[in-house]
Amino acid sequence: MSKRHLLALFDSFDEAGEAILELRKAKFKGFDTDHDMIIKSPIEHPEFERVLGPKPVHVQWFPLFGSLVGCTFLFILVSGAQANFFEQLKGGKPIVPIPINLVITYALFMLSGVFFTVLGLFVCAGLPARRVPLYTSRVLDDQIGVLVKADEATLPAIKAIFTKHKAVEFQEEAGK
Amino acid sequence: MTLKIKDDKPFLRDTSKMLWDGEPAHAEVKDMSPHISFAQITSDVVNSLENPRPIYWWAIAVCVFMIAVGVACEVYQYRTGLGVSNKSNTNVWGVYIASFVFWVGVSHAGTLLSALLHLTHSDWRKSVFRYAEAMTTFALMTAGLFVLVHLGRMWQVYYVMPYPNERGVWSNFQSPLVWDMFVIGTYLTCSSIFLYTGMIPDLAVFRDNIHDGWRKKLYTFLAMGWQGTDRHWRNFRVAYLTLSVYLIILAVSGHSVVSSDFAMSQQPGFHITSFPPYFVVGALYSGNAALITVFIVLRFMFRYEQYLNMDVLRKLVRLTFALAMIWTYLHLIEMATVWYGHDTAARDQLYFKATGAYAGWWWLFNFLAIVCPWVMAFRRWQTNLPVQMVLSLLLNVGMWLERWMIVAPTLGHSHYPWTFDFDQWPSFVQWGILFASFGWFALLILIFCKVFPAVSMYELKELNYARKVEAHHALVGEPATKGAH
Amino acid sequence: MSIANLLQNWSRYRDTHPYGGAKPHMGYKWAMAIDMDICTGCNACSVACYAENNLAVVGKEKFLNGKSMHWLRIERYWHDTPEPTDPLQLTAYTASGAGKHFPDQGAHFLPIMCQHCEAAPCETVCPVGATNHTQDGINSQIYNRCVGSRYCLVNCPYKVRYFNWYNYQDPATENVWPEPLNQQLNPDVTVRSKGVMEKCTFCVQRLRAVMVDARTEERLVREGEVQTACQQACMAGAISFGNMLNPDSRVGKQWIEQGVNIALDVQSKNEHVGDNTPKRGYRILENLRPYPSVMYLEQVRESSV
Amino acid sequence: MENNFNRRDFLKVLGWGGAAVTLSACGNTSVENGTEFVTSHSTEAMPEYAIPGVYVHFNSTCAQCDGGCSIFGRVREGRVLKLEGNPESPINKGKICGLGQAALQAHYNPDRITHPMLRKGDQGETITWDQAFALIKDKLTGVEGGEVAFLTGATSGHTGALLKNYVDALGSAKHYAYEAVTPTVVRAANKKSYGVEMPRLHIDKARVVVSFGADFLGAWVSPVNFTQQYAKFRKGSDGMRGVLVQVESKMTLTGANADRWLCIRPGTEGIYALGLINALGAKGFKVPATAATIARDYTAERVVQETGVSAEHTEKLVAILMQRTPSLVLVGTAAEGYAHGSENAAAITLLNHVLGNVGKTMVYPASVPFPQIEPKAGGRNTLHALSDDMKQGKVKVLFTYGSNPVFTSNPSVEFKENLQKVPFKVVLTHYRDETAMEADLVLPLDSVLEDWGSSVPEYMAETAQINIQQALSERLYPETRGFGDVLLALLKQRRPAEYDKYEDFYAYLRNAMVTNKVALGASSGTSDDIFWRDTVSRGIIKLPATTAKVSGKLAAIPSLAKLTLPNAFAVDEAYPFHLIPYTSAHVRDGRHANIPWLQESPDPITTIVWDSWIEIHPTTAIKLGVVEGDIVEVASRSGAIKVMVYVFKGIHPDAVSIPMGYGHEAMGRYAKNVGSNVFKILDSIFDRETGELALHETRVKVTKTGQKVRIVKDEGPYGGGQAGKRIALRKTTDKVNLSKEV
Amino acid sequence: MHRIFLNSIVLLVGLFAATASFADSSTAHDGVAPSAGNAAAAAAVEKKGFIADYDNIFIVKGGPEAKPTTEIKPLEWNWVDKLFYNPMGWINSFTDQLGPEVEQPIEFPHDRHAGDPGKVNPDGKTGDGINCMYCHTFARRSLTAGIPPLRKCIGCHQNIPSVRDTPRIVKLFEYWDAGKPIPWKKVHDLPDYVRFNHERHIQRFVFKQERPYKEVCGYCHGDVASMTVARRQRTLSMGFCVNCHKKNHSLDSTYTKAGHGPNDCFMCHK
Repeated sequence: MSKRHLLALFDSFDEAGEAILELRKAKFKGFDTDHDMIIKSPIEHPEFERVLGPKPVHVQWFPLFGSLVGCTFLFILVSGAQANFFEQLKGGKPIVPIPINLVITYALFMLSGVFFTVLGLFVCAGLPARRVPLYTSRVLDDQIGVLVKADEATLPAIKAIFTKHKAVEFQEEAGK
Repeated sequence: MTLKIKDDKPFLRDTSKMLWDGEPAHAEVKDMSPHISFAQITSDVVNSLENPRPIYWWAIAVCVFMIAVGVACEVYQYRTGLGVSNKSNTNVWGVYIASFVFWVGVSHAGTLLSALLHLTHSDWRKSVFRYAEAMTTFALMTAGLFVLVHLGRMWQVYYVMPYPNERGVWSNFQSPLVWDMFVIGTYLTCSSIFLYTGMIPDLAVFRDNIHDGWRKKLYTFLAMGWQGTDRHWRNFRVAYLTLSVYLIILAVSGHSVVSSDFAMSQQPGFHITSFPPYFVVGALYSGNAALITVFIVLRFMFRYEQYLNMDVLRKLVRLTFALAMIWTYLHLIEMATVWYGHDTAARDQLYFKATGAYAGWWWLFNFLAIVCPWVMAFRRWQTNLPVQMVLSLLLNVGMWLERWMIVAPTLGHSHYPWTFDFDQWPSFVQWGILFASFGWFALLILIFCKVFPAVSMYELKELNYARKVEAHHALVGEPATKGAH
Repeated sequence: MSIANLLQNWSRYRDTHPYGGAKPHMGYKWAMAIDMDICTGCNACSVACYAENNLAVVGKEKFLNGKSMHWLRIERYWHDTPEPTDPLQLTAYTASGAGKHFPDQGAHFLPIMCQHCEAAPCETVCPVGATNHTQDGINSQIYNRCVGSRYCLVNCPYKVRYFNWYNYQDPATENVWPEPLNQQLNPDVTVRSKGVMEKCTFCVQRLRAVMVDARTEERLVREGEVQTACQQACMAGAISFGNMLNPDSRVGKQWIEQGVNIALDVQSKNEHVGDNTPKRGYRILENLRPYPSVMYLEQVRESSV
Repeated sequence: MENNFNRRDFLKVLGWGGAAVTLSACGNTSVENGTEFVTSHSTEAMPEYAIPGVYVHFNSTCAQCDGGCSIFGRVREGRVLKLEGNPESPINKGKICGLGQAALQAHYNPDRITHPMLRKGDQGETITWDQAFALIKDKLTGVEGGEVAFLTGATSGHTGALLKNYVDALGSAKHYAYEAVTPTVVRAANKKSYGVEMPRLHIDKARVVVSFGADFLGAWVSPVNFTQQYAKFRKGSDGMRGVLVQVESKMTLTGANADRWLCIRPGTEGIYALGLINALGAKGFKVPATAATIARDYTAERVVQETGVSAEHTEKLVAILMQRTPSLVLVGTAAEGYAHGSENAAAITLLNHVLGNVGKTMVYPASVPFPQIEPKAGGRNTLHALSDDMKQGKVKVLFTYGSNPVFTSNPSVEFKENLQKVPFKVVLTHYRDETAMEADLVLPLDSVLEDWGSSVPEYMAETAQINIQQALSERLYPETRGFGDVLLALLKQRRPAEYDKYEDFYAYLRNAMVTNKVALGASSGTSDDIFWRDTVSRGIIKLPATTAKVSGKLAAIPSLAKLTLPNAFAVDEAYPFHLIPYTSAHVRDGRHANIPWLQESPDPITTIVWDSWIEIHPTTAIKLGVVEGDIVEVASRSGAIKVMVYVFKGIHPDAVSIPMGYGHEAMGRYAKNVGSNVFKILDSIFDRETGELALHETRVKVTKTGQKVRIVKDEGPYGGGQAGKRIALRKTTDKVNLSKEV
Repeated sequence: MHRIFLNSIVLLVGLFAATASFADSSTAHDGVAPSAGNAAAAAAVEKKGFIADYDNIFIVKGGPEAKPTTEIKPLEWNWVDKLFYNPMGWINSFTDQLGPEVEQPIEFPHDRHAGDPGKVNPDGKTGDGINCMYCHTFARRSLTAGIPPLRKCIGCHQNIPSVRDTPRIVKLFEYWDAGKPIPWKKVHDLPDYVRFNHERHIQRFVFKQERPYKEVCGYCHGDVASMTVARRQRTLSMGFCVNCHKKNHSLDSTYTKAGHGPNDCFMCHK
C-alpha cells in the first residue's frame, strides 16, 4: 500500500502539540509517530520534546572524540618534528619541551573539537539535506508544520485530528 | 485561549512616523514589542538588507578611501623597508603590535555575547550577538593583517607554518608567536564556523525569501537544506551549545596566548603573571565598547530600531561598565604587584610610563579607560545615543592607547640602561595603516550586514515568542513559566 | 622521526642547556672574556667588526633614530656617585641631572656584543627558528630564515641585536656601499637584506674555517688558531676568546681563575663573600639567568690618588 | 707564452661576484639558470698563489697616521678585504687601531679622484698623465728653482729621498713639511731637556704615569704602541698596578682612562709641574738644587690658586710619586699649545728629571743610519712661511701632497687667498678636497693599499726599523699613480740619465734597498732576489739598536735658569673662554673625514657620531643658558662658527672644546657639511720660542643662536646611567694584584 | 603550483602516516639501529679520548657533574620520515632534477676530456680520462672548485696540433689571442647565503676514504664525464644537502671525526 505525505500547518505551538499528542495516542496502523512524523518550526520549541517522546541526541560524542584525537595527534606531530629537527637547539630548553607543546596541543584540542562538532551536527541532523516533499517556506517563517507519512487509508483520520486542533492549512501529496 | 505565534495586531514599521503601543513618535523604542509577528521579523530583516539608508553607500566609500590610504602606506613600507615606520632598535615594535592586540581584543566581545551569554540564557543578547559574532571574525582578520604588516619579511611568513617541507626545517614551537599563530588561527577558524553554524536557520529563511540572483544560490548552498525539522533543531541546539563552550575556552586561551607574547618575554613590564586575565578582561571591555559603536551605527543604517533597541543598549552599556570596573581592578592590581614586587626593573619601568616620554599618553589612557566609563554608570546616559557613541569611541581610543602603552614605553625601558628612554614617534606609515585597519574592519562589517542577517531572526523569534508568552500570561493572570525557552 | 625514535632517545631530548645533564656541546664551547681595566674605549674593535662582518654604515639620520648597526658597541659610563637603586629616587636623580655628574676617576668603557647566552632568551621566542644554539655554544642567527618578527630583540636583555630597517645594499634607495666600496665586502659573510635581524656571531666564518681544517686533520682547534676580529684588533689585549673546554685556552683559564662558572646564575664567589671578592670576573645581568658566554672583568681604579 | 690579460676584466668580474653576497628574498629555489657569469679564477693576470676562496696575507705599512704600524692585508681574489696588524713589528705587535682598519675605506672610497684633472674655469677636465707631466714641464720652464715650492705632510723613506732629490734637481726649490697637529714644541723642549726630540717611552715599566695633556691612548704620537704598553702598565709587575694621573683641561680618551683626572686651568700645566717639584721637596724628596730653586716660588697655595687643582689631590699625587718609582711624566698637546708652551714643556720635562725617570722610563730612541730617508716633519710655522712667500709672489709653482692646507690653516694665514697668487698649483691628492678645489692641476694618487713605498717611523718602539709599504692589490683605477711614481716621472724630466733606468717607483725602491742590503742587515752572500723577497714578505727591516743614552743631567739643559712661567690667564671679558681644539683619534686633522666607518664610530667620550660639537661645562652652560643640542655661535677674534652644545663635566669651566677635522666644504659625500671647522676660528698666537701656532691659545665667546638639534650619539636619552644595575662594575682600591692574572 | 598540490597531498597522507607511526615502533627499529653500524658509531665515539679530558673542565669549576652521555641511536630515514617529515625531499627524488641547459661560449666536451678512455662517446671518440681536479684544481683546497684558467687549456692544446683547426679550439685561441677570459656561465649556482665547501668534501671522501673521485664529484654533479656541456643533475636544494648530512648523524656530534656531516645552520649560512 503506498504511503503519502500530509503537511498540516498550525499557528500555535500549543495546538500543534496537542495534535501531535493525540496522533501519538491514536496509534494508526502503518504509521509510527517516531519515524513517520516530522515537526517543522521557525524556532526551536523545547515543549515538543514532551509530546514527541524521547529522542536522544548524539552530537556531543563527536567533539569528545575529535578533541582527544586532535590533541594526541598534534602532540606527537610537534614532538616528532622537534626530535626530527634536533639541530635546532634552544639554549636553556630541552629539545622536546612538554609544557610548551601542551600550549599548542591545547589549541588543536579545540580546533579539532569544533570541527568534529560541526561534523557531528551534519551527521546527526542529516545535513546537507534534500528537501522533503511538501516543503513550504512558511514553516521557517511563522507557522508550525507537522509532516506525516502514512498509508493513504489512514490519512483522512490523521487529517481529522489536525483539523480538530485548528490546523490552518493542509498540503497533500498528489495521489499516485 | 492558545497563544498564537502570528499576531493579528498590525505592526507599523515606520517608527519615525507612527507609533506602536500608543507612544509618541519621537520616543525611543524601549523594547521589542510582543505584538510583532514572526513574519514581520523576517520581512524586516530581509528588507533592511535590501534597503539600507543611503548613508550606507557613503560609509562604504569612506571605508574604501581609508583602505586605499593604508595600502599606499604599506606599499611604500614594503618597497623601502620597515624603517619608514620610524621604529628603532630599541622600540622594535610599535603601533602594529599594539593594534594587533587591540583587534584581537575587539574580537572578544562577540564571543562573550554569543557564547558566554548564550550559555547563561541571557535573552537580551539575541538581537546583537550576530553582528558581534561577525565582529569577532573580522576583527581577527584585521589583527592578522597587522601581523603581516609588522613582519620584516612578510613574503616569507609561511616559514612560521609548520609544514613538511623540502628543507626539513620546522618552525620553532617554543615561540609564543607560533602559539599565537596556532591559537589565533584556531580562534579565527572556530569563530567563523560558529558564526556560520549559528546562521544556518537564518540562511534557510533567506533562501526561501530571496528568489533570484547570485544570492539565492549562495543562500541555497549555505543553508545546507535546513528545514527547521525537529531533528534539525534538536541536534542544532546541542551542537551550538558545544560550540559555545569551545568558543569561550578559545577566547580565553586565545587572548591568554596573545598576552604570553608579552608575558613570556624577559622584558620588564611584560613579564607579569597577571597578564592573561588582564588581557582577557581588557579585550572584553574594549570589544564591548566597539560593540556599542557598531550597535549605534547599524541601528541607524539598517533601520533596526525595533530590534537594536534601548533596552538592549542599556544592558550592553551596563555590561561594558561592569567589565570596565573589572578591568580597572586588574589594571590597578597589575600596577600594585609591580609596585610591591622586588623586580626593580619592572618598577623602574612603571615609573617611566608615568613620568617618561610617554607620560602624557599614559595618563590620557588612564583617564579614558578608567574615568570615562563612569559615565555609563548613570542611567540617564545609558540610553543616550550621542553620549554613548562618543563614549564608546573614547573608550576604544583609551583601550587602544592601553595596548600602545603596553608596547611602546615598555620597550623603551627594558633591562639595559644604555638603550633606555628612546621615544620614537610613529611615522605616518604606522598611523596610515592603523587608520586603514578601521576602514577595512568597517567595510567587512558593512558588507556582511548587507549580505547576511545582521540580527538573528530565529533567535529574535524565540525572544519574541517568550515575550508573547509573558504578555499572554500577564493577560490571563497566570504566572509566566520558564518553559518558554 | 618516529614514535620509536622519540621514545628511545627520550631522555636525551629532555636535556637542557647548559645545566642539564649531558653537555650538548662536546669539544667546543666558545667563550670570551673582556678585561675592562685595560680596555681604553678606543673603538678599534668596533671598526674591525664593521670591516669583518659587512656592517652597514647607516648615516646620521638613521643613527639618530636608533637604527645603528654596530654589533659591538662601546658604552661609556660615568661612576661619580653610586646611583640609587630605587626607581623613584632614581627618577628624581636622573631628572636633576645628577646622573651626568662628572667623575674625576675617568670613564668606564664597556664593549658589548651578543653575549651568546647558553640559555638565550632570544632563541626560544623566534617563531621560525632562525636563531638557534649551535653545539659549540654559539647563538646562531640565520639571516635567510629570519622573517623579521623582531621578538628576539624584544627579549634580548642586552639589546645587542640589530634589525635591518632598510635594504642597505639596494642601489636604488639606501645603498651604503656605493661602487667600489662594495668590493671590500667580506664574501664569507652574507650581506643582510631588509627585514632581517643580525647580531654578533663571534666571527663564525673564521671559526668554521678553522674547524673545517681541524676536522680534516682530525683534531680539535688549537688555542690561538682563531681570533675574532675584535680580539685581533684590540690593542690593549683586553679581549680574549677561545674554546673554553680546551685546557690550554686563555679564556678558559680566566673563567676558572675569576671563579665564574658558566652554568651558575649566582657565582659562588659572590655568594660567600659578597662583592668584595678580590676576583674581578662577572657577567652582565646574570640574575636574569641567560647564562652569557662573555665574562667581564671589573675595572680597577686606584684609590690612593 | 706571454699574454697580456686585462686585469680590469678580472677584477671587475671578481668584484662583482664577490660583492654579490646579498641575501636574496627568494624561497627555496636554489639554482639560477646560468645567468651568472664566472671567469677563470686564475688567469694570467692573477698570480699563481691566489686561490679563489682562500685568503692570502701580504705585509705592508699603515699610512693612516705617522705611527708607522706594520700591517698585513687579508687579500682574496685580488681584493683587500681586511687589514690586521703585523706581529713582527715592535711598534704595534700585531694590533691595529680603528683608524688603521679604515684604510680599507680610504682605498675603496667612492669619492676618490680617478683621473688627472686640469682646471678649466670652474670645471675640471680629465687629462692623461702624459699631458699632465708635459704641462708641469712646460710650467716649470723659465721658473727659477727658488720659485717652486713643495708643501707636504710628514715624509720619510724613499719618497722622501726622491722628493729631496727632485727639490735639489729643481735647484733650491723649497720643501715645506707641514702637519696641522704636531708636537713641535714638545720636540723642541725634549731636545733641550733630554737631548733627543722624541725619547723612547717605557710606559709599561713606569709605576706612575703623570700625563700633562698627552693623549697617548688616543691620538698622540704612537697610540697603538702606547696602548699596548698601557695594558702591561695596568697589569703591573710585582703586584703593583700602574697608576695613571692625567692633568689637563679637557678630558681626552687617556683622561677617561686615568685613575685620577685632574682638571686644571688652561695653560697652567707648567705651574703645576713646578708646584709638584716644590711639594716633592717639601715632603723630603731629594730635589736637585737647580730645580728646587726654580720651583721655590710655586708654593702649595699658589698652585691651588692658579691651577685650580685641589691641594688634597696634589698631596696624594706627591705621595704616590715618592712611593712608587720609576714614574713617567709626559707632556702632550694640551700643555704645549700656548704662547708659553715651551716654558710649560720645559717645566714638565724638569719634573721628569727631578723624579729620576730619565734613562729609566724614557730612553734614547733608535734611529735609522740613513739620514736621507729619515722622517721629515714640520709644524704650522712652515705653513706661515710658505703663505708669506706666496703673498709676496715668490712662489710660481706649488706642489702640495699629503696635506689639506686650505682646510687646516687658521684664517690669519690667509692661505686660500695667497694661493690665488700662485700661477700654477699642482695638488696630489686622493679626494677633491678643499685644496684640490683651488688647484690648477689635480693628480690622483694611489691609495696606500695600492702603492709601494718605504717609511721610517718617527717614534721607534724598540729597535730602529724601516717599514716597507707593499701594494696589496691592483690599482682600483688605472689612472692613479703613487707619489713615488709621480716624483720619479718628474725627476726623469730633470735628470734623465740618473733615473731613466727605473721603470717605476717600485724598481727604484727595490734597487735602493737591494743596493744597501748589507747595511740593512743581510749577509753579503744573499742574492738580491732573496733579500728583496724576504724584506717584502716581512714588511719590516729591523736595524740594530743604538747604545746612546739620554742626558739625565739637569746642568746640561741650557737656559733652564731663565725658566719662568706666566701667571694664570686673566679673564678676557670679551672672549671669556679658552678654546681647546680636540684631536679626535679617528678623524685627526680632517684627512680621514670621508671614511664612513670613522664617521659612524662614536667619539669615545661623548659618543657623538657624524658631527662636531662644543663641550661646555654644566656651570658654564647654566650661565650661558644653553642645554644639550642647542646650536651656539662660537666666535673668536678671527672668525665664528656654529656648532651644537654637548654639556660635559669633563672640561674646565673656563674652557670649551671643539673637535678638529669636521666641517669640510668639499672632499666627499661622507665628509661634506658634517660639523664645523674649528680651524677657521683659531687666532694667530704663537709659541714664543718655536714660533709654532699655539693651538690652545684662542679665546672665544659663546652665544646662543636659538636653534636646536637632537644630538646624534650612541648614548641614549637616559644619559648613560646604570639604573642601579650591575652593568659596568668598578673596584676602587689600592690593593689589587693583577700581575698574576692569566 | 604542482609542488603546492603535492605538498597538500603529502600533508594528508602524513595524517595517516602519523597514525601509522604508532605501529611503527617495532619496524622502525630495523631502520634505526643496524647492529654493525651502531657498533662502528660507538667505536668512533670512544676513540675520541681527548673529549673525556675536557669533561673535567666543568667539574673543576664546580659545575654540576656531567652525566655520562647516553649514546643516541643514529637517525635513519624510514618511510615515515620520508612521507611525513621530509616528503618533498622524497618526492624530488622521483621528479626531474635536471637543471636548465646552459649555453656556454665554447661548448666544452667534458666527455672528451674526462670520459672513460675505454668508452666511445657519441662523437665517435673516446675520453681521455682526465681527473676532474686536474682542471678544477682548487676543489681540494678551497671553498670553490674553480674554473680552469685559459692558460690551462692552451697549455695542452698548443701541443695538440691534431685538433688545432676544429671550431671550438679556434674559438679558444681567439680568446687567448685577444687576452680575454672566457665568459663561462655558471651551471651550479647556490644562493648567495649558502656556502658550500668543496675542500672539506673532497678531503674527506677522496683523500681520507679514498673513494673514486668520479663517485665523489658525481654525487652532486652527476656523471659529468658523459656530458658535453655540464648540466645540473641534482636540485642542490637544502633538502638535498640535509638529507645527506642527516645520515648516521648523531646528536653528540663533535666537529672532529664523527662519521657524519655537521648539522648546525651556521655551517652553511653565516
